[in-house]
Amino acid sequence: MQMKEYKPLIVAFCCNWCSYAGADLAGNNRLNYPADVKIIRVPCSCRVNPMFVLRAFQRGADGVIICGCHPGDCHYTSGNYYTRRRMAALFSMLDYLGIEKERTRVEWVSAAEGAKFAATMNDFAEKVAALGENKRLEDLRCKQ
Amino acid sequence: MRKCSLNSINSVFAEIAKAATLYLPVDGKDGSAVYTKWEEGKVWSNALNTVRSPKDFFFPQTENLMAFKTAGKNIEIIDTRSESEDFVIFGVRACDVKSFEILDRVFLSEPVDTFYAARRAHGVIVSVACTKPSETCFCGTFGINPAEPAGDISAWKTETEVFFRANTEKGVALLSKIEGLTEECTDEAVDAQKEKISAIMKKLPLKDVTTDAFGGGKTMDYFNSPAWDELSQSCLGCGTCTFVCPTCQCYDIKDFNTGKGVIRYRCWDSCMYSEFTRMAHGNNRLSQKERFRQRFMHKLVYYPENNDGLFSCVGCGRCLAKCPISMNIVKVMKKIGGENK
Amino acid sequence: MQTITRDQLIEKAVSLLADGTVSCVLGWQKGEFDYDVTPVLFKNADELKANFVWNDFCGANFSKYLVTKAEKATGKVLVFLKPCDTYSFNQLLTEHRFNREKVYAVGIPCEGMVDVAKVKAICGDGIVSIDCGEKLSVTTLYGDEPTVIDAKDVLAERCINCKSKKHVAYDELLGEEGEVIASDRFDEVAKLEAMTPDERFAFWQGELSRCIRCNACRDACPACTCEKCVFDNPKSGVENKSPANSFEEKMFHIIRAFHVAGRCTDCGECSRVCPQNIPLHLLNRKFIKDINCFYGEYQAGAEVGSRAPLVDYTTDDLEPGEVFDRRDNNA
Amino acid sequence: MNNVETLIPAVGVITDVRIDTPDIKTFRVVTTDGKKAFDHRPGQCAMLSIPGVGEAMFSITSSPTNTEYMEFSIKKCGCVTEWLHQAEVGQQITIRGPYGNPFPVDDVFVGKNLLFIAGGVGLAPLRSVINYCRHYRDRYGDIDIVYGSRSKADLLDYKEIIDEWATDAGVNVHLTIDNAQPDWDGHVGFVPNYVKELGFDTNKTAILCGPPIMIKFTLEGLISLGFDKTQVYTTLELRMKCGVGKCGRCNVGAKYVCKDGPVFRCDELEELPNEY
Repeated sequence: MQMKEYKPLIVAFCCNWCSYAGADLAGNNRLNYPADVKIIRVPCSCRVNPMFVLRAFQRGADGVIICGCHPGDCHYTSGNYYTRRRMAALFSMLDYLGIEKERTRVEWVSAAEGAKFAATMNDFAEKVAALGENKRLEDLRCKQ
Repeated sequence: MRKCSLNSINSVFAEIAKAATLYLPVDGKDGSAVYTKWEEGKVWSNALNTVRSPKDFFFPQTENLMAFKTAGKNIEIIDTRSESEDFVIFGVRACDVKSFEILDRVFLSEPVDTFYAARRAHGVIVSVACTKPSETCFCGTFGINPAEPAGDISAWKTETEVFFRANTEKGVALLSKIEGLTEECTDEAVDAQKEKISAIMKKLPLKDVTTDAFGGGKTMDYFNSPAWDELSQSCLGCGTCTFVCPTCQCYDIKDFNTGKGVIRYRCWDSCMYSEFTRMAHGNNRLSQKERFRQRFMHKLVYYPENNDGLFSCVGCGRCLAKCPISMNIVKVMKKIGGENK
Repeated sequence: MQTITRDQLIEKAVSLLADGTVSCVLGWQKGEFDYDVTPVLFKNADELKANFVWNDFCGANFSKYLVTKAEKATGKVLVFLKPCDTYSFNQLLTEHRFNREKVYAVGIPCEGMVDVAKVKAICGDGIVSIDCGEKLSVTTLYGDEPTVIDAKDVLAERCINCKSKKHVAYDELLGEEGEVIASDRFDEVAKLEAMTPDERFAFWQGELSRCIRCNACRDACPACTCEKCVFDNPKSGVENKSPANSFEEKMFHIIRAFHVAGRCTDCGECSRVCPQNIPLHLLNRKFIKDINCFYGEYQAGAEVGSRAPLVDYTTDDLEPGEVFDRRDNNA
Repeated sequence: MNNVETLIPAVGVITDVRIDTPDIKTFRVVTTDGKKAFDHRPGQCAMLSIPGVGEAMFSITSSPTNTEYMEFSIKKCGCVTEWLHQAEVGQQITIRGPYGNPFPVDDVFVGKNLLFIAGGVGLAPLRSVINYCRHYRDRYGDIDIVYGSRSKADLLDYKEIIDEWATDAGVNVHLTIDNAQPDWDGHVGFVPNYVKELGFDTNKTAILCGPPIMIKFTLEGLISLGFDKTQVYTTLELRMKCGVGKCGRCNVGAKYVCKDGPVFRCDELEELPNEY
């Protein structure tokens, strides 16, 4: 049997106002980014609870990226500032538990940055692919 | 009675492990003993007992019952059980051996719990007598003799030797497997040890704890006692006592959606938890006092009422050592029982 | 060896009860042995004289009890607070979890509490009595002579790394006012950070796999005062009673620590109550260390009303991607 | 026990969904090959579940004399019931049982005058008994049925009550609703008061089911009419997981409601701590 090429599953939480529109723009401009990036639209990047990140890993994600408006541009004034602190603390904790730090990322993508969105996803997917499957935060029950 | 030298016990373990998986208490990283699968290099712990009770072997904290595949409106039930394999639990103390009898009466009474029964049928218990009971031990209260543990094989450990006596057919079969590594001997050394232990038993601080005031039919005598308020006032409502207890057997059945199907599993539950009895229309035990009372009334009154006076506590002392606020069954028995002599 | 005596505390409590300042006293009740103490509400002087205890084993932090006990009490509740307890006290006040008017706080000095497991490691099992004098004199069933040990040798981990002898909240202080101490409490965290990810993973896998999900860490934590915990709520989607696998273990402990991040005063109750001796404080301290490092020194509970770092921000905070560099440079 | 494995259910199919009241639906359930899942006695219960949602205990509403299918009248109030209320005909669910002790219809009740008193969805477990007694009509004396609900629309099985029960010889139906409404010319008021107003003779065996508060006051009413507690039966409901007296949740005193109940005689309940 031929081994299937390993393609990491990426979950991208995108804020409704900037990054989701950015992803849209990337699509409209026919920019390529991996099909294994699954976008979940959230009202604001700050909606992303640490539990969401862990649950994404549980359900089989190999990498989780959170995209929001650039600091200062939040539709709700300050949501992404909270995201920034929260995710800094969470990512540092995941790293502390020995989970590869390359599997998590926060990126600010505006509605006009379709190219940045595509480039970010390509880069992130590549880094995650280099790590291989997520073994350290997996739930075997979900992998059968 | 057969014996082997303590130095050669590892070859006995190796022999047993050839035919069945062998578990025994091994010191963990934090210094407390844990039942661990034996393999070359694992050393039998000198600790009196493990933090977790051996009930896990028959009634694991989590166990899958079945799986479901759903497609549209259809459901398919998949039996996920695999054939259990034979295993030996070595070094079970007298109190914990007794706890199996208490669990048996729940799980093996009609209708039989087949998950438990299968494990029970495949497990062989090698008990070992205690030589240095802890201050928290009160197995004597429940008529358990730590020097004369039950189980398929009883063992006694001295400074230099280990003695074995088979009690059941399973025990005889296991003992015959290690026949070449052991030799026939008299009861002398074991009798001497028993005597020593019975002298220690008389010195234990909790030797006077008594069950006299408890037993079946006493529900209404104690249920409304004002002492429950006082005893339960600082209970945190955690599940430590229930989870370290060798006789607590309440469980929950839950579904886990894996995204590809549903696994139905059973896991330990605690009557100390606030949502244990919560249902759609309300909760019949609203305060921690009621939950706290349930746990002790069950052990001291309800269970004996349904099981010929057998108490659902073996005096292992785990809850005494582990309760975050040091509230435990001994204090309850002294307070509630003492007021109602 | 505590500098303040049981008699002094009883005297204080009795006089406050007598003049009507307080209606009841939250204190430690003696147990079956010399080391097992239970927090209870004493109603009168007789109960206090009979059962109140103050020794090297009174570790339990009373602050959380105020959430439930202060509300129900008819008058004021007298609570004895060790320095570390006062931080939890303030933090709960900041979060409006109990009514300050209903509490009379008496600060008491603490020389550190003893971990009975460490005593047993030295003296052996079967402790019949422990005399908490100048030194600890431990009698066991198996030794002929009592073993004498220095309390300093058997202090609980959290007391070895005591962060403050200063009371940050009280109505009245018994004994001398202490100082905030420069402790080495982050050393262990730093040691872990210096390991490779593989080593760290192996370490935590080993620790967390022992978890039995008894929830004692959560239920004893003075920062965990939610009416309904997310892990108890079937509708949260993450309710789970058992550590079904290694993911569930990690999930519970990461989220538990995260929910108190920035609010945890590092009182150490989680590690004290863990029946499996999991060093849970190392998770909480990691968050504290990170917060100190990323957003400036912050001690939860040092003052009432301060804004916890994770519900605050500045416009030039560091980016999540930069945290690893920052840590590595500071290490 | 029909299942050898107590915790492993069989697959059942919902073949009919009847909307009874705004929040109660009655589901007809058979096995995948169209048969009744198992035999039961009046008052017994079954565990129904939807994988991924949960499992819950329901009383079997249809009479044991119905050998083709089982019916469950279910009120929408929790996770499982909410899901069931969205289910359509053809939906498969899982079913196991029967659990608990039935009403003593074949011994104690024989030859007695029966008085059924129900409130709201409390009629669900009694419907099984009522229809059983109607089926073997000559075994029992007079049958009185007192049933009340919030409004006319909330009366469960209204059509069956009016068309079938009320027309039987020797069966008297007394209906009541909590508040007056335009198209209702029957009695208005709460069940406990209605029972007292009707003033039943004590030569009856009473069977009670309804919300706890209704049971409490109706029982008081019956006693004031001269009934003895040994003449009154009721059925309890607590949270259950296993159904076979092992999981520990429905434990009240030394009894397990799933195994020793759910049917209790009121004097037996007196001996239990008040925790149900």
